[in-house]
Amino acid sequence: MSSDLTDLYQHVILDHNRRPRNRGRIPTANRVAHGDNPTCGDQCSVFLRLEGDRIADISFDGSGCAISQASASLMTTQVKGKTAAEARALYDHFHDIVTTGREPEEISDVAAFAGVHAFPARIKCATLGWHAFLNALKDDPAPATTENTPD
Amino acid sequence: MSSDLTDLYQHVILDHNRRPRNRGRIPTANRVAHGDNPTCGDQCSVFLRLEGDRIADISFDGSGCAISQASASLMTTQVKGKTAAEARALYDHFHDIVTTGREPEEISDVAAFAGVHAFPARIKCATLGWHAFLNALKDDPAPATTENTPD
Amino acid sequence: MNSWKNIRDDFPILNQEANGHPLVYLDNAATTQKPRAVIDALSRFYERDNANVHRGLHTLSMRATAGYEGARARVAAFVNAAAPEEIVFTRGTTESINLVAASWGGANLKPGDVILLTEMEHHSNLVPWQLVAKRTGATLRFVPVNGDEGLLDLPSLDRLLTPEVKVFAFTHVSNTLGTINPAAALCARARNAGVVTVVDAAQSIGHMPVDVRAMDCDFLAFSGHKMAGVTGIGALYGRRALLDAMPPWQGGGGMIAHVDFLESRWKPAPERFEAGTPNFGDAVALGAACDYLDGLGRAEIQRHGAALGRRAYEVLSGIPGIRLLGPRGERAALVSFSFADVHAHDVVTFADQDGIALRGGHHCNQPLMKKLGLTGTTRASFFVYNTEKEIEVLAASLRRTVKFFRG
Amino acid sequence: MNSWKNIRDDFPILNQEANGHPLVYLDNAATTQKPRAVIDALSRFYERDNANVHRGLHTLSMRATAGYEGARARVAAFVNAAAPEEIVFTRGTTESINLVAASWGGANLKPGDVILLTEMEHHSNLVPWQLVAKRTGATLRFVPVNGDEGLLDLPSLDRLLTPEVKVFAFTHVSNTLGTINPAAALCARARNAGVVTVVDAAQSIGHMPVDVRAMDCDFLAFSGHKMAGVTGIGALYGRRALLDAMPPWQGGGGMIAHVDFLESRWKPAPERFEAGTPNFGDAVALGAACDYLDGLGRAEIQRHGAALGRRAYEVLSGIPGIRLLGPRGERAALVSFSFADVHAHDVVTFADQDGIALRGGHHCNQPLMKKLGLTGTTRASFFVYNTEKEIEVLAASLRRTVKFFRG
Ligand SMILES: Cc1ncc(COP(=O)(O)O)c(C=O)c1O
Ligand SMILES: Cc1ncc(COP(=O)(O)O)c(C=O)c1O
Repeated sequence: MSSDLTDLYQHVILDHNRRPRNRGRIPTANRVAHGDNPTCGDQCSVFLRLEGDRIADISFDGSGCAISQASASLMTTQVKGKTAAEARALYDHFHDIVTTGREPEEISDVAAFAGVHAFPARIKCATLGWHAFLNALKDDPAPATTENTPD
Repeated sequence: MSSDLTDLYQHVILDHNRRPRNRGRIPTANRVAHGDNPTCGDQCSVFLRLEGDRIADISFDGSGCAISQASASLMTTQVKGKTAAEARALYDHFHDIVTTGREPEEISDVAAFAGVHAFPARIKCATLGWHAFLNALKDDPAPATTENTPD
Repeated sequence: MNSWKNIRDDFPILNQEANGHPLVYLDNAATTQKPRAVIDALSRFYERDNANVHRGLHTLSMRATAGYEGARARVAAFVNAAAPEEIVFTRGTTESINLVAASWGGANLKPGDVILLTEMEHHSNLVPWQLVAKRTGATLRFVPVNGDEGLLDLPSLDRLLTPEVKVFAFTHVSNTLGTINPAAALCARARNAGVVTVVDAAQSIGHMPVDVRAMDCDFLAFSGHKMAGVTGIGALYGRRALLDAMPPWQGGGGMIAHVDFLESRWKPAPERFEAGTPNFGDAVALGAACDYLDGLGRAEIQRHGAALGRRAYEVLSGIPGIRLLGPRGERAALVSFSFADVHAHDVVTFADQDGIALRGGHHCNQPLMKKLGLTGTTRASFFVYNTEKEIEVLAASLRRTVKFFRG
Repeated sequence: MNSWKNIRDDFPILNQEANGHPLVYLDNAATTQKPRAVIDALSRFYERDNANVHRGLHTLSMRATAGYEGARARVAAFVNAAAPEEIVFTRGTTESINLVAASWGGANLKPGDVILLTEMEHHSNLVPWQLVAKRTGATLRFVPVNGDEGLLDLPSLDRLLTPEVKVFAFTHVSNTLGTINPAAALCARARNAGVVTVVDAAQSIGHMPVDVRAMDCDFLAFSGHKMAGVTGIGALYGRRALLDAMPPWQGGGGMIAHVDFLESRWKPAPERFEAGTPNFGDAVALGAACDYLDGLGRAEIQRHGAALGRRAYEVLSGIPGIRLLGPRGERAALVSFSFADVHAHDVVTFADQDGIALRGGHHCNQPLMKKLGLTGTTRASFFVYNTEKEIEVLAASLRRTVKFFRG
């Protein structure tokens, strides 16, 4: 296996892919959004319980490659309990990592996604769950799509 | 001037082009047909007075290159007074000359058109008037066109 | 006869590495590579003969016109059409089918009519019919596929061919399943029912003899880029009587007999359907592609592809947990498969790291995928230059990949 | 900066004889010749990078996708579009206009609406509007041309731009008259009247800076083969908001977001309008053509062409009995003329014997010809490699021809 590849499919990604966290539909959700990547066929739905400005609970469901599923899974663990503004900052951080390949200074699971940078065609996979989440936050009924988004 | 070219625009063609014979609409015509070459824009109308099986009178009108106009003019002089069958035989003869370049054994004005053979794109010009004439003989109301005809 | 012996040398692109491994190009159903002879025909045209065709009386224009119309005659001969006028040049299969659906369909379909398709159609032989159905009020009906084996349910065909059916459009070879449909038999049954036939030959044209008169279809659509030709050119074969009765689709220069400010008259086919400057450069290269394939021999190409398809099915069936699609026996030069626990895109990325070019996804076959309970498959597809050795390389790579994911 | 000095060496085709004379290629308005850089970019693509684009995750496919999307960005920059997504690749000008007429027109025109054109439109910017008018019940109206001088009757425009007018489609440069229309001013007046604008840039794109934002048009159509690119590729620029609101035109792979057996959803522009395998090979070559022209400098190209156009008008006006069309002053890089006593096709055949490539006929402008009382004209049209010397060769040949016919 090439080192690029093992970078990409690091332990963290494989782990989230095999044992996704927060998978399935939470019954208490008051926000739902759906994302798809028509070119790949990847799909991701995000279920959100927003209490005031706080993400009280979150789950996802969908199908797609290891990267898209692991990223959605990790996303749910990251934003749960955060305020909307904090969650958006986490997205910016994540976006920066996958598009530049810069590893963050503090050690974190998100760092695993720095490897995506070497596979530009896969960046859309890594951001799919995040896009669905951001749409749910905005309460935007249009399905999020990774077509023609800057990433 | 190249010799191919002077072959093509022999005296006979130039002469018919400058002083077309039987040009204009004969008032006694009982058959009319129109021909066009959509690719070139050449047009030719043939006016025929058919008496029984004989071409009692004929004229043409139209616009186009020297070859198409001279050929139509010469055609009228050739078929006037002939029976339909004789006129068809003259067409076959003419067609053979322009497509093969074989000059006929007897000396005749038609021989001038043997030069057309060297300019395949112009064969349609040379046969336009003939096609209109054949359609008039058949009393075919559809305009003759040199598109997708074998010559 | 070209030589099969050093055939890989005919294709300059194959002589390279991908990610440090010799390139193993197994994405031929998406597009084939081009032999030197085709690439050179294209360059030569632009270096010597280029000028706009038709309406042109100067030397270069006459040469370009002869090249373009010569290519039309060459393509007509390649599919054994009765006349060059039965070949309309298009951008490819998709445009050819859109042309038939919009022009023939727009003029001949009405509410209550039925368009018969199959469940294995590529989006390019489905969406154009959805669009014309919406426009005309016709409805769609589908010949079922019998599950993973990927065969059409032929007994149901007689039941489906009711009097409301006006057109039957089906693929000759499935790009996802590798199924080879019995095109001549399907056309015969449709014809008996008075139904017009449209054959999508995208996946057969480069891989086996395709003879429109033996098949006795009404329309046949194909792409040059899937038969060793370049992108941007393909063709629609149409029976002359049908083509001549169809209204124009696109308007513009070259397709008109006469234009006035308010109305126009059209040329006969094929010009009627070729508005604007045609893609004569790529058409000339398509003629060269026909020559190249006939040089190898199309029966021989078919044998070679069928052998690789069968071999790949056998070898890959030994990989734990693999689900193989399409017929087990006679099959086209491709194999399509999935794993419950490894997504197709991850398979493709891993294979690419070993220099192997595969395609993963729905292969423009979403409704079929849904029916089979799949979100996508991985596909390896072969052409004249592929070898049994490459199938071994593929199998080894796939084994490593599933092992990695299963830990 | 490419070198203007040895510019003819950039074009391999120019280095040949026609009928025993050095080739003098003056049929550039029909199609331009291709520089070595463009021909090589095309070969190189097929020798190194070819694979189907999009949906492909292997190395070659990613490279091909980068090449194709890079070409889109390059073309967007060439016309100063706001974003690459505003560029839809088509076969050329004709297909671009058909796309707008069928998709935008089909969705937005209704009985009573008026499509405003001009009397100098090429059939490709006339017939598509006739077809959609017939389909929707809209009618056509024309801005008059003021006779042989070939200028649009601008004062009449305000009278013509009534509230029923929904779209104004006009050519930037006339291929028959050599007129350069004031595109920005025309767009501004149309915009004030709430009218959508479609600019046919077939004859301007390779000859002068074309800036869609400065022009402020809604759509702009052009062909690669008239700007040093190869045949088979061109583009439609469309304002993004308009493109995204338009229904698809052709259906098939690549343009869908989701497909079911009975219904589908579309991707946004530009993919929505690019059904099927795109012509990525020729698109990459079009990017190279943009580079080539920008290397020469488009302002410089314009100066060169305008000088040749003016010079040809002057020199040819000395030939007895010549009737010259189009403006006397500022004009495009072409000259169009007729003789009462020598037909255009005979002129072209005679010129060809001297190695000169001209075009004769109606130039896909039949209604204008009729209005001017002509059946056709002879046209000499120039590009970057033409010289004043070639104009002298042309004039001498024309003099011999008319003398021969007049005896
Ligand atoms: C003004 C004008 N519009 C449109 C076209 C059509 O271009 P194409 O044939 O490349 O589609 C042409 C070229 O002939 C033209 O000169
Ligand atoms: C069965 C089938 N039909 C149609 C198409 C569409 O061909 P193209 O994209 O060349 O128009 C393809 C190719 O992807 C195919 O495999």
